Amino acid sequence: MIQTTYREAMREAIRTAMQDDPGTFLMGEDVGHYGGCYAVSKGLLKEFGPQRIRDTPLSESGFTGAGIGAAIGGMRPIVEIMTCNFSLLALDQIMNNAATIRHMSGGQFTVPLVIRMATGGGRQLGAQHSHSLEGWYAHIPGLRILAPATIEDARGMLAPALADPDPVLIFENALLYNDAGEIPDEVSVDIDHAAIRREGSDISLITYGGSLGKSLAAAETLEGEGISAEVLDLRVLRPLDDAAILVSVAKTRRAVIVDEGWRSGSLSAEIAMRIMEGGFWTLDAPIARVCSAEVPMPYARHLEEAAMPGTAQIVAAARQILGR
Amino acid sequence: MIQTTYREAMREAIRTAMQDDPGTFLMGEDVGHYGGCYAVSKGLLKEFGPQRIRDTPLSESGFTGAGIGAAIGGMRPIVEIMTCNFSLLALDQIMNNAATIRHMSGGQFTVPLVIRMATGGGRQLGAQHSHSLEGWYAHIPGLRILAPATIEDARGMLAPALADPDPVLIFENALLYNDAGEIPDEVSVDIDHAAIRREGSDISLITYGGSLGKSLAAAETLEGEGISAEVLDLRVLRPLDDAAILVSVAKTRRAVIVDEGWRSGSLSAEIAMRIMEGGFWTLDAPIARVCSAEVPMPYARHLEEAAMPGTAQIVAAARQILGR
Amino acid sequence: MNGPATSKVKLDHAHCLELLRQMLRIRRFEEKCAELYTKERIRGFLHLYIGQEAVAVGIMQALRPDDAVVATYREHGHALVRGVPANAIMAEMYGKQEGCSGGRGGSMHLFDAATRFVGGYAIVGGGLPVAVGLALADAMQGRACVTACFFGEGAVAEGEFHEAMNLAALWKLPVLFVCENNLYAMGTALDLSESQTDLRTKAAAYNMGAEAVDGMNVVDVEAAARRAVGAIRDGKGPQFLECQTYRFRAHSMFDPQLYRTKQEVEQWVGRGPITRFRNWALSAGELREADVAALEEEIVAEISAAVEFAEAGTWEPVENLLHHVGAEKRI
Amino acid sequence: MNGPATSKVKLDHAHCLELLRQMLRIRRFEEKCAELYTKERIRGFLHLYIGQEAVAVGIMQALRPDDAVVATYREHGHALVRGVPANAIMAEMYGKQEGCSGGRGGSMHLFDAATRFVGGYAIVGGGLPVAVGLALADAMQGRACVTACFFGEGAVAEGEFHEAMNLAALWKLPVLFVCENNLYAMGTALDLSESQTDLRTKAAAYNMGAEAVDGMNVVDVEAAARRAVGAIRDGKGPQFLECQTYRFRAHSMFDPQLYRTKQEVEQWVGRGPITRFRNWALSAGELREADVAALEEEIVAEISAAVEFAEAGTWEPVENLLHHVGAEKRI
Ligand SMILES: Cc1ncc(C[n+]2csc(CCOP(=O)(O)OP(=O)(O)O)c2C)c(N)n1
Ligand SMILES: Cc1ncc(C[n+]2csc(CCOP(=O)(O)OP(=O)(O)O)c2C)c(N)n1
Ligand SMILES: [Mg+2]
Ligand SMILES: [Mg+2]
Repeated sequence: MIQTTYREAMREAIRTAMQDDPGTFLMGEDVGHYGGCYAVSKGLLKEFGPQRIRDTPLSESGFTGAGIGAAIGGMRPIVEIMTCNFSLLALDQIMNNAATIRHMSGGQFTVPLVIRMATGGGRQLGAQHSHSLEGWYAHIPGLRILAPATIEDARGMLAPALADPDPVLIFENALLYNDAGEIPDEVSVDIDHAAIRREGSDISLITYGGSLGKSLAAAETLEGEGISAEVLDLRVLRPLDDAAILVSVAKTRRAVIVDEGWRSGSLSAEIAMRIMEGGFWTLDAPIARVCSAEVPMPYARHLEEAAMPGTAQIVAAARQILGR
Repeated sequence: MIQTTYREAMREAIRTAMQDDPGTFLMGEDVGHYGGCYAVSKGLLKEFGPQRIRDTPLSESGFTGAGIGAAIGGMRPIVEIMTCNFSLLALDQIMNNAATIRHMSGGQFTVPLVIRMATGGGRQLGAQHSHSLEGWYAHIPGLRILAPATIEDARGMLAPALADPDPVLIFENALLYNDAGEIPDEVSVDIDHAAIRREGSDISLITYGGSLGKSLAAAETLEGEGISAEVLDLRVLRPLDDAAILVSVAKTRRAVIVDEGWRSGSLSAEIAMRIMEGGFWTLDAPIARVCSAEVPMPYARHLEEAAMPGTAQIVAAARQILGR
Repeated sequence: MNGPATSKVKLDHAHCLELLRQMLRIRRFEEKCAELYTKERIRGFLHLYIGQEAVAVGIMQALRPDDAVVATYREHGHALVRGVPANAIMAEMYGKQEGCSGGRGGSMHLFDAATRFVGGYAIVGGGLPVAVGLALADAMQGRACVTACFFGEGAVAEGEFHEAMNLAALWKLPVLFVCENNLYAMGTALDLSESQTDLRTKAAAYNMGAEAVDGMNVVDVEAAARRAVGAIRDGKGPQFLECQTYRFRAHSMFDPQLYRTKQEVEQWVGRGPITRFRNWALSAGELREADVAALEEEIVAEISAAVEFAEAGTWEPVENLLHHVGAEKRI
Repeated sequence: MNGPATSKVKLDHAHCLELLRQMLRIRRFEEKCAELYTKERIRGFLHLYIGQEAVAVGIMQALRPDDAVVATYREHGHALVRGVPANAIMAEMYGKQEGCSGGRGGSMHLFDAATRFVGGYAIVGGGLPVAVGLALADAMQGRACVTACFFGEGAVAEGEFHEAMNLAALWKLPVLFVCENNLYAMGTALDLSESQTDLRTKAAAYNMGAEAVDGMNVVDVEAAARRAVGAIRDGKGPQFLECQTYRFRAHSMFDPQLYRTKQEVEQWVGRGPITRFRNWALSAGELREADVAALEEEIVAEISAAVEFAEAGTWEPVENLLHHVGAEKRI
């Protein structure tokens, strides 16, 4: 086992990917001389040089598009967009090019591109720096959306993402970077399946990314009240692992979906609909969800906390469903 | 009554708005000399001059942001983005500025901006010109999202949108522009409520925009089979008119949601979840949905038709729910 | 057709024949497309290149087979000259699976791996960053290739133009930016979209070599392209080439052309690149009437064959709808 | 501190005192902010302006009360000089409802309607199009106002810079684009982000008047600002002003500053705008030591009052969470 952090695990993943494939390179704002805005790429410039650790100008659309072209041209680029808030500037390249070129070309050109970005709120960064958009991105055909919520996934998801012949977006919740823990020496994970992070029989807590920890904490509390909650970490937001979701709900017959996205039109709705489509008759109660309030993120700490999913809300939602 | 078309109704709405308020102006690509890419603004340059009918360079982010600033500065701009496909280039301005400035400023500055854009597929324009993103935009707090599906709404929605102190996005399905019909001399509609376009008792067909016509056609067919389908036109995608949705479903106890967006994460899921949250026990059957296939739009006509919601699919979904 | 510009262009019989052949192929091909559009064999948007042929033809003379090409929705001509078979292009416009994009792309999205024709892009400015990336991939893999990126003058106002130009120049990437200045972006005249209409000043802001050339003169375009591509291959970094040209037809088949006069169009048609070059070549004795007649025949044959091919083409089975969204194993 | 640049600036005692006062207010205010950040009274990101004070102070001298200001996330100084009360700014950094944005915005989003301070924007380049729009509104409503738009040199690479510059110049709008070139965008040096590092060439590409000025010299900045604002008010269209300056502190409180040497920082600190101007004013006899001492006292008092105000401020009731998303009637 290795003692590490989410941040180091991601750095290690990038390093080994760079070592394993000379066609892999990292490109983004401040990934080099600054060491990465979240210090993920710290030290890599020294190790791999400026050709493969490329600081870019502030041009999200430009360097994301360049990543698309480089991928078509035979490279395996990792594009880092500092945060999903800035990815809006690159959305044309992501939705209109990365997600469509294979299709528009009838399969002649593919885009084996990985785009990493930080996501999420909770650090008092206000309305322009606190979006949680991974669930929203999961609407776009042609993309694979990953949300590593554990150190092991931070370490393991990049390799299969780079091996994927199509564009993969990895959303790293910024609150997780400091998470510390042990992971196996050899990490090998897939980017197809959800994972049960805690077994349970009374209710399923379905979540991903930054909300996994809160959901596990809620399950802990519920256990104290004699409620056995299963926690399902979606891991892959597109394509969704329907089977895993339906199997869990078929067992527990109840579900709370925890999603940091703004409530309306968040991924939580899609998950609930999939359950309705695939397991309506197995439900003993309507599905509940705990999401972010529909407000641009306020700066004041108490308001930000109130705006985001909290363990107490998850516990309350579970209790209510179970009529406790 | 007036005989007109969806296109002329929208033009009339712009014209009267310009006449009623000297602070209103239209800005966008080719709204002037070209006459509007869909001829909506044809003739307006001559009538109002280049100060108020402003041709812009190809700079979606630039002129959308300029619209935001002009709105803050006391004007009532109508920004036309040719199609929602290009609005991705302006998404930073829309989500990070238009939707947040009131909030970030603690209510000191408001953005009474209207953004109009064409949306939808069905004209063999391929993967970069056929998006239907209005349901996706409905995820963003701080915006009001309108989907005029009738000539009357095309004529009537702009005035209340301009009167709204906050940003309003109007999505005009391009297939509707040629719709012809009669509307009252004086049109007055709200931008808060959904509308029942056809009464029914056995099942609710919940839809909006470009899918309303298909849903009405499906209801027609169903009637021939002795199935009474109610057709609810959402009209306002954000905020959703929950009451109208729940009342209709409480009556029919069954629903099919018809949504031109890509299935996963489309607004259809949010509507279904709202029904589950507010009317789970009134449901006699799981809610079904007819959406666009999860594929960038193919050019070939037969594939495009197969990719989009069709009347036959709606009828089939309704039959299945009713066990016919 | 002389002066320094032509110096690097060997205007012998064979080459003159080739230049005329390529321009005529585009012209006749698109005239046929317009006809087929009214017959609804071709659908969607159709953006004709008629009038601008000298640009694609002149530029392509400077490219090698392993170079890459990125174009716009107005790209039939570029694809043809680049070597994408007329059959495959026409079939694509029909939406048949024998098309160069399998019928998935259509007129605005022609792609062909064999000739490194990396696409028609329909988002104005959207192809530029992709072109920069292709050049980056070539540079990082030590391939001495150039990526030619075509776009209209309207794209110059887009942020993506700015970001792509700066990146290419900053990283000295082998990109040839070809701005086809046909004076209008749909109905918006250049002086209504640019505060500075001398487009070379844009390149200067990125420290990029730039030249403006008469885009109605195929020889001047070829000469300028050879200079620019030469500079790129010599490691002088990306180059910007403004080709001053004109679109004879409407922007698309829906355009009533309220924004320009018939006279203006006629004036430009008078300076048409094909007439002009043909007359020069004839008077210069490089070509004979018989050569031109033979060319026309050959091209008519090629195009009717293309139409036959497209007509005979097949529809992709509707069960394949979800193909090409991701790699098979992933679907 | 002489030469033509100073010609338009009346450097009498009162004005020298004012320039020094404003620069010192920023310096002391932010030193306090840094301290409060380590005490976790201020949270989130904190971007200090220390070292760049001469820019905001010099520029603001040329503005009138009815002009508008658009700034970035590094805007405490701009807000202070513009006249937003220190109390309201400090309370905002605390997240109290007495803050200038009601506690909703925080350090990166200071807003104040009373002084037409239309915001701190935290998306690099995102404020520029908004500034263009404010100027458009003024122009269309016949108000002879100028909108001063501040941004860093890093923003120059963004597409939004390009689109906003072109629009403003194309429509001859009253915008003063103030580029605070402090040589780094976070850790990215200018020559790693721009292929052409003479930023005035950018303005030339839009046919916009431009000047570069020593941003460490408050008098030069004021003089340049007066020239530029004068030109704008004379209907000469938008102007671009590059102020060459330096950020003495880290980019934000999380920055280990691996990208620059201590020596480089020290050299610039030596040329600090405050020391430099104070020494000059003293030697020129415009100010006396006593004046400076009095200023320091006055400012210490203002700032401790601001801290007290912020400490005494109240938290907005959590029930208000959904306020300010839309007009009340709509929620
Ligand atoms: C980002 C974007 N905005 C708007 C459009 C609609 N549109 C298609 S072509 C065009 C004009 C482009 O003009 P130019 O770049 O000069 O190329 P040309 O058509 O003259 O060849 C416009 C506005 C688009 N396709 N993409
Ligand atoms: C679009 C966007 N990309 C990235 C960031 C992250 N970021 C914040 S400040 C900054 C550097 C900006 O540098 P500059 O424009 O020179 O302003 P300075 O910080 O030097 O004052 C970056 C990259 C951002 N806020 N917005
Ligand atoms: Mg053009
Ligand atoms: Mg800087």
